[in-house]
Amino acid sequence: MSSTVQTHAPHAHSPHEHSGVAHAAEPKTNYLTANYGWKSWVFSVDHKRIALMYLFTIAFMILVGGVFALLVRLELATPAGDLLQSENYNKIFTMHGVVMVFFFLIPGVPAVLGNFLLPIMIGAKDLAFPKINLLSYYVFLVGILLTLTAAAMGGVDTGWTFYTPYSSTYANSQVALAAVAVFITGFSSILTGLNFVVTVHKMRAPGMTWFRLPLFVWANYATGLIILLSTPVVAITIVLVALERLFHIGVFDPAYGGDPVLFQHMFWFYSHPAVYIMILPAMGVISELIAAFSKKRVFGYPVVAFSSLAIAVIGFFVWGHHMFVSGQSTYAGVVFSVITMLVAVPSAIKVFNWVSTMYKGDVLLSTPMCYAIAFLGLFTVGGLTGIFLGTMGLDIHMHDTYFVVAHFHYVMVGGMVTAFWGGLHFWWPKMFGRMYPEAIGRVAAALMFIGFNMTFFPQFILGYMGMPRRYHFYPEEWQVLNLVSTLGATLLGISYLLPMIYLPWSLKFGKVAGKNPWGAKGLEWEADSPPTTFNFDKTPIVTEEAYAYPEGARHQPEAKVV
Amino acid sequence: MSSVDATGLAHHFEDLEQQRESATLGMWAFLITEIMFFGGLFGAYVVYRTMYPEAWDNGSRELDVFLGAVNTTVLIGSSLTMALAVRCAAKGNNKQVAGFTLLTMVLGFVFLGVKVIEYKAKYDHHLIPGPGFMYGGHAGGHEQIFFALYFTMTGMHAFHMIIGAGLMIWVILRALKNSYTPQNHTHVEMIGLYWHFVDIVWIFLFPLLYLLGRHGHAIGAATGGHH
Amino acid sequence: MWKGIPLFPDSASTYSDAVDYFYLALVGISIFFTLLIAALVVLFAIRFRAREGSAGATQIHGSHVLELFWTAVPLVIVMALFVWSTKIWFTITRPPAHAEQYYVTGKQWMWKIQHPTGQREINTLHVPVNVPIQLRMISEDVIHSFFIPAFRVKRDVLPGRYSTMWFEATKAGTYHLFCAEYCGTKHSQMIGSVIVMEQEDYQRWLSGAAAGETPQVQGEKLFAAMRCDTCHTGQPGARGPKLQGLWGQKVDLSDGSTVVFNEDYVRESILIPTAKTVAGFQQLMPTYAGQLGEDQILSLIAYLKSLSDPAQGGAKP
Amino acid sequence: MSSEHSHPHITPIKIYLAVFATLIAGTWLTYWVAYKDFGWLNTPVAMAIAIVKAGVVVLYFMHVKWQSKLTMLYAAGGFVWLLTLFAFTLQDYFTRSWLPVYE
Repeated sequence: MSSTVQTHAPHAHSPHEHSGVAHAAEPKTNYLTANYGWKSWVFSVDHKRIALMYLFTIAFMILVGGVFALLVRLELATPAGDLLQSENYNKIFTMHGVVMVFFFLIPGVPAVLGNFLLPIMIGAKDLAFPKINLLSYYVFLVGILLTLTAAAMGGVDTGWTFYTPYSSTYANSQVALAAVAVFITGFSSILTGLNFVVTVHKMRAPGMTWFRLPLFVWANYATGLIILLSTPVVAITIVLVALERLFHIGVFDPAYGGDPVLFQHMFWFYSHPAVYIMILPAMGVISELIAAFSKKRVFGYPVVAFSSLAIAVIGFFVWGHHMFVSGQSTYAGVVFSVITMLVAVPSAIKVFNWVSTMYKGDVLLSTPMCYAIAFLGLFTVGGLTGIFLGTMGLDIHMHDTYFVVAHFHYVMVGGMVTAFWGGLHFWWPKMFGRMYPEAIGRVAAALMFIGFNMTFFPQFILGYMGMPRRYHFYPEEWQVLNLVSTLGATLLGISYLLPMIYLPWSLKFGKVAGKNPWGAKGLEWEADSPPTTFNFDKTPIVTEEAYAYPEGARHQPEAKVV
Repeated sequence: MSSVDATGLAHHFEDLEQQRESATLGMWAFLITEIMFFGGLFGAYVVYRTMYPEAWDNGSRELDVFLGAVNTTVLIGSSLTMALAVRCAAKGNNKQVAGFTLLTMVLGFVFLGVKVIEYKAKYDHHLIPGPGFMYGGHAGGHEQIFFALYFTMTGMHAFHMIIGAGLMIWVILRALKNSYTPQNHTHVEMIGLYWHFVDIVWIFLFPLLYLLGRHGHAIGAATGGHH
Repeated sequence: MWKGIPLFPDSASTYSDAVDYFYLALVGISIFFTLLIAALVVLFAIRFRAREGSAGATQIHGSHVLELFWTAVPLVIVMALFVWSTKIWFTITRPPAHAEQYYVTGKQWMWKIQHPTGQREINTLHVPVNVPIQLRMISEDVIHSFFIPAFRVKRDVLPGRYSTMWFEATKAGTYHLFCAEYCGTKHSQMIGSVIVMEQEDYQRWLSGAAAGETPQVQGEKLFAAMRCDTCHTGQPGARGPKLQGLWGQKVDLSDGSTVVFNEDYVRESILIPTAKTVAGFQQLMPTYAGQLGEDQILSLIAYLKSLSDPAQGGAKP
Repeated sequence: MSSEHSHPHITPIKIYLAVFATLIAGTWLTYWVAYKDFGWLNTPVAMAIAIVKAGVVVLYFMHVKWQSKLTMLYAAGGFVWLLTLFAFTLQDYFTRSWLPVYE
């Protein structure tokens, strides 16, 4: 952006500086080689190193949560409870939910891609509070360790929603420990959100106005606001549950007039916006991918930017749609339902704008773009089925069935996880300076799309027939669809394992990537690959809007190879 | 990494001004989360008070309103000394920073001491929620929810004060080393903001817990419904 | 291959078809938009693919007209859907007058059901076809949810508070009954059947099942057994308020507020009598918490209700 | 990005003392009015006094009066958002007897 337009991908060993003058090849240290030894990592306050620590930690948690998911699907291959006992099945789906929600879906895009890219994209040397960033990682780690301890000490069987009075009074498992773990993890999330918000406000490079920000930054900013405003409420709610369990100092026990529905209000005040904490950064990734691989400015940039804020704001006032049949008043239900309908609109706007961005572009179907296109399809289905559940008359039937399970997996896995993989492939050369293998990347993306639909589409049908979620046993007539789902889950698991193998492989054997292998716009593509510790040799001065691709921009021939 | 130069400017900021503004904004962002954190408790308070107004009036009359008012005064005093500590830091007067911060801490501990006396009285009157809870000779009334909230709210508040006091030790140590200058005293400012926020929480807790439900009773009457 | 594999649930209540029509309309809308998006994506990905000799990207910044268009169209659609579905909600949640009153108690992990005629069942609910039936439900422990997919209805069953739902079956048959709110270890075994019978079959079943006493009669006996009648004599000057003719009326309380004399108020007064005292009376009533189960409280409620029902010999409100 | 204030604000000590006096007066005022019977107005009066006290602390002790507009926005935003939490939760509790599902 601050440089002249780069019309070809620079060669790896002759990086072009901002002026376009080529320097002689000399080994330049980057953030990976700046210093060595384990201390230089575990005490690092470099946002990029912290991002990598998050990446490896989260990758581990994906595997943990994935094993739980696999066990759930294996058990459900038959209607009888022949693989696991009910109490273990309940603990496994709970752990699947807790691990995936708190340790992958929520931190996935912001803490890995956001941490790495947000300062670079706005031309800063680091986030505003590097030490707090490191602190947030260790808080996250403590949360994980406590969760795994809870699992090892017998597990939790409340479902990730911790509904009272089951969690506060009746459950006979490690609820208190898990509650503390979730509480602590929430702090990690708060610290990251706080850091992002302040960074976007205060650390932008000269010339980087709000309307020159990449949409990924907008999305992470909106996410930061949601985190600040919602996470503390679930923190105190969880504290109340833990106090009730440990010391009988409780406010939810119906035995003396406590209202379990109040727990649901306080829980969903966080946990519905949390859905947007998961999906908004993913939407930011998709904006970047589609622009880069269509060689075009995102269609209706300001509209897409503001729709992120609109989703963040409106998304706060819809939580009651989780409670239509829970005993909330009809009046409240009507209000929450109508606002839920409204929040569908900005999401729809985003999808239409993304599709329009491809129009008359120079569309290259590389692996990240394949993921982006898969996202468009899966998120559209996920979003539309959200309307089913937001309408009161239909939700009476669908609430707590597999329709809900399918819907949120379409949004979360089809949306957030797909975008996470797409973004990881897209910025992989930036993070490590190596290209991933393109052909197998596309195969993995295609396999993911097929496996995903096979896993979760049958669950819509099961849901409408009335199969309740969190069921260990189910009526026999539903076995075929469940079996299809289990088979699909196997494919899906393989498709997720593939990048976990070939991406590490590429660190050593991948083609060396230059500064800008995609010929993409954005400050991150003007930094070295991998970037230096302070990202830029001197603070860039921004003179252009985001995605300032020239008329007739085209992909380079070498990008099209494979 | 995270190098800080002689003026206190960290490597990733352009100038002290940017650093200061970032810290202030960051602190306010943090205070937003604190507002929402206590807000959840206040929300529960409002819901149950509308559901069980009588139990709420009964519960509030069990609290010692005089001690509550004294404690409010003490905490406001500590807010003043904290504000003065920040003011001295802005002038670079490190000795006075240490003095006022110490005074703030002492007042904070006075508050916590009074709180302990109050908690002890509740314990003696079987007003700790749980199996032993008794109000007016009965177990299991809605008053139990009032006291659960009372202990959670005041307990969380006290917990925040203890954290604040811990941070103040650090400020005092740094002030004794003459670390604060008019250009660089962000720590004191931030801890000041935090302490004032804790004060604000109490400004709401005092009337909500101690005062509402007393109208129609004689001033200073410590116990109403307890038999 | 798909023969024998169900893909759509039975539709067996007066409102289940309305839900299905709405559902199918939404499915139609969803298919339309999904195909539209998919078609455009595929079309653009092929038509504008990066290739040798392509013209490259044409920079288009946006279009206010288009943005307005695809803001307005979804907005209109979702608002229409909102109105339609909310109407269905009111159909499903508003019971008709004089629906038959059944009582349901949920506990880990079973459903206990009592018929208005006194029969008790566990995990099975026999109902006559074409008769509106209202369930009054409460849980003894955690939150459960009474879910009959074939009727397209469910409602959470809460501890400490009554909830209610109604349905009118239209087709004889046996249908699934599920607990839909996760309630612990055997959540997935808290299931049963709803057996819808023709009128005469239902009558035959009633006479065959151990009838027992109706809830009112049980409540009346409990009322005497727990010595409620020593204070609630119904006479002027009694220590407790007169309960005849009170059901559904507003009651003045000692603190100046009012409360509706309904299920929740009666239950609270039995368990926590100190919570709300009727104006003009002293708080003398002892608590019955721990002495009366939820089933018994439901019987007392049925009895108190009958005291205000002229058709059952009660006083007119 | 830089705001209008390049030097830390030093508040005159008189202002601090005035704020302190206001807060003390407010405390004992709210104590005193708590025993007067204003009917339903008791709660609003107590809250009004508390809001004034909190406002004084935020503006003067916490220096928001002299901060950038952005900081003011954040300070106000937290409280406003809390009100939305209350409003949208209470709309359930206050309307449970409306549109009753009972006959």
